[in-house]
Amino acid sequence: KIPTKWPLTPDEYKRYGRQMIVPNIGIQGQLNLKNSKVLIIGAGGLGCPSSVYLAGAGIGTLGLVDGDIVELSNLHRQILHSTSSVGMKKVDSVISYLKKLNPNVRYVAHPHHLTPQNAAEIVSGYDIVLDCTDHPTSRYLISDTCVLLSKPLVSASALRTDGQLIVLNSPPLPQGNPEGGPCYRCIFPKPPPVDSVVSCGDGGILGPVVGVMGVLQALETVKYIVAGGNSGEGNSMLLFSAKGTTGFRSLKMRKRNAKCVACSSASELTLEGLKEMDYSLFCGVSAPVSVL
Amino acid sequence: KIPTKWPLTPDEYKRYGRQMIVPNIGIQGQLNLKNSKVLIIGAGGLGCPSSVYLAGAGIGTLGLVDGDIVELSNLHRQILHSTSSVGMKKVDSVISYLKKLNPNVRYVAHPHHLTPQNAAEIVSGYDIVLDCTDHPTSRYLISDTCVLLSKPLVSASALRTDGQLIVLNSPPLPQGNPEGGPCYRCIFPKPPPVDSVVSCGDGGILGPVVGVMGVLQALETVKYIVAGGNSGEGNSMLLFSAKGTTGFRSLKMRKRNAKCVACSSASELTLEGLKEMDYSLFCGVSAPVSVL
Amino acid sequence: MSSENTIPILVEFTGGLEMLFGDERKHKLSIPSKDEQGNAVNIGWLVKYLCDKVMKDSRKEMFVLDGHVRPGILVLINDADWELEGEASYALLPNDNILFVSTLHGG
Amino acid sequence: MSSENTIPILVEFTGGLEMLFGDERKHKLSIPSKDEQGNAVNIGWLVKYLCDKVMKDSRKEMFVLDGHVRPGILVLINDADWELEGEASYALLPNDNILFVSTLHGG
Ligand SMILES: [Zn+2]
Ligand SMILES: [Zn+2]
Repeated sequence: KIPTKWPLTPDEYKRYGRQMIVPNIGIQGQLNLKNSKVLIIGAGGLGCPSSVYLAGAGIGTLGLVDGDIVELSNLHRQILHSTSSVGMKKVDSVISYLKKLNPNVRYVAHPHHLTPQNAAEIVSGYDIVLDCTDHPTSRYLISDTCVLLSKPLVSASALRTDGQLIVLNSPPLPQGNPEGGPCYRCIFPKPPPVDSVVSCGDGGILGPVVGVMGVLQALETVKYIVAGGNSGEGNSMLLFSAKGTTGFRSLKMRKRNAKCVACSSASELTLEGLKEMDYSLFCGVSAPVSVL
Repeated sequence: KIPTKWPLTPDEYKRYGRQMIVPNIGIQGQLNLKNSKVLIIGAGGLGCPSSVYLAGAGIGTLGLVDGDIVELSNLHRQILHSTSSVGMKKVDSVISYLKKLNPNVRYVAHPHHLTPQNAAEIVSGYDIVLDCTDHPTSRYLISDTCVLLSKPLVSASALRTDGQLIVLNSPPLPQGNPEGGPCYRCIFPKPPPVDSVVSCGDGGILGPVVGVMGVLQALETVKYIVAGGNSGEGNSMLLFSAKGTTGFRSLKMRKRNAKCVACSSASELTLEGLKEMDYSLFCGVSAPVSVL
Repeated sequence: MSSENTIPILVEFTGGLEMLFGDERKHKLSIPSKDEQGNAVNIGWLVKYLCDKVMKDSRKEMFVLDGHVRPGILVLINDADWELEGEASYALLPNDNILFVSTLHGG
Repeated sequence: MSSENTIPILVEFTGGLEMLFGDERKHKLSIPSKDEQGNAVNIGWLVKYLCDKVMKDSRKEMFVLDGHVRPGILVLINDADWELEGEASYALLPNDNILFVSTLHGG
């Protein structure tokens, strides 16, 4: 029914018109978004705001990974769950909301925790990944998987009144190519001591602080997709603090580490080997796989 | 049923626990939030993210002012409306969502545009105001009203890939007190030429850009309420740009203008006079009152 | 570029104002240190200079009205409101950063 | 405070690390320009100095492990990753800004 010279439906022109007229987006940018597949790992304080803005923007396929269920203590910051969703799987709760906002997106629920065994299979179906998780074990696993599968990774974290954001493995060049962007292990070769790892559950978190970081993840993802890949401006980390005067600070980060055990030419990491990795042991935690 | 020595219900401890353990919040901060009345003017691209994080945080009373109805072209950025809400009043759509997230908040719908005639009556019922509107006429009206009623004003705006945020009239001291924070007219004594005013409808807007600004409005509001008023760190304006490298910049702004027609000792503005003001004429637009 | 008779400054435009200046946000300029009367150049002089020499758009009134920066544009001197620094009469110093911000109204 | 034998620097802590240093984010310090061997002081020296003289918390291992900044802390020299500047061997210059960032994991 739609003439082929119109690449979008009339409804899509109406729905996305206000973003398509932004300079450097246009029809091509919108088509890039429509043709993209984005995976969000973690449907909590970061996953809620990032997924809702990506769904609104008209991503083609949006996958969500999380094995947790909604708890009352989540609701002050995980703003897509409703009070009646307490006890539901988080991914189901989020997707049921997103469908109402924008039914044009294809939503894929992965209602399990990410593990070394399932990570490559899940991530391989997507073009770009958002790390919205809560623990170093998952952050190393996600980064390693993205390196092995050449996927860019938009990573954010938050605690109390602070937030951090970095786009990793961008451009997502193969292992051993020094022109690729650094991975999580380039920046953090060794895991932090267990005592220094504080979760939002233990340390507390202000809702709008993690909210800002999640929305910024969506923004970096949209920019990456619209530009058709990394714009090559160099690696930076964004720090945010709501303590005292609200402030942001941009830091210039290193390139790929020539000795990185994941992304360098010295790396022995393979998709086969990934399945045998023990991230809990590596991070020194005796926690079960479900923390991932 | 609840022992009086517990100022919050067991459910409230569970719901807000993760934010109450953040340093400087605590029970007192949570009680400040519960006892506060916040007015959000505009239920669009800024009003959606700011209202959802304020509702999540446990504000006591949340009022929403907007006379518009939901359109399909809103949905890419106004993330609390659903596709089936197209045609509904925006305030009703937003409040029906917020009730599901947090039923403990008292929501007040003001499903009309703000006008010089109704502004003082509406604003006087609240402690702090968020300007989430879309036009200079409403921005001057809201600022004048806040000056006359001594309410702090958290003002944000966004267009294309840029955003701006400033907390005005903070501390909200009476007209003529030079220690009060500047008002919108202190910063912008004269309205911009009509040709230079571009709305999101005409200029376009990226969803996560206006989203970040709205979440930051919620954050500034929470900080203000938790601290029991302005922390007195001086007036700054936050600029945000998503063009090229995503960046924030903090600018040091002037104090109250000693000749300001609204907040200075020279001001002749009164609550009676406000009702006779013609903001459309002042801004040089021939638009009807409904643009407000 | 720099000599005893010129000073280097960085001029920036944001909030859409950059569209009037070739869509470039940052302009590194080398400007004369003195005006035609031999006075140190100030922001008022710079605004006229930008309008005459740097602006690419013909709609001068989108930047300057009646000889002043038009209403709705904030001027920042080294990230501080120019009202704190003497406004148009502020004398430019080497490496000053002058930022022009067009106010946004959208939401 | 400053003299020929001392240099002024600004040390900052964020990401929760400030809690180990009296809950102060910014520390303006005046440090000796030479160490005991007469060499220019570097970041390695500074880390030990912070641990010995500035840190208020007794849990030294939350900042230094095995003589190095503990894993999970980023060191920034004038807002650039210290890996770009020579890491612990970077010799401090007057007015340098040294930022220690504890990585966050929450979401
Ligand atoms: Zn690496
Ligand atoms: Zn004023």
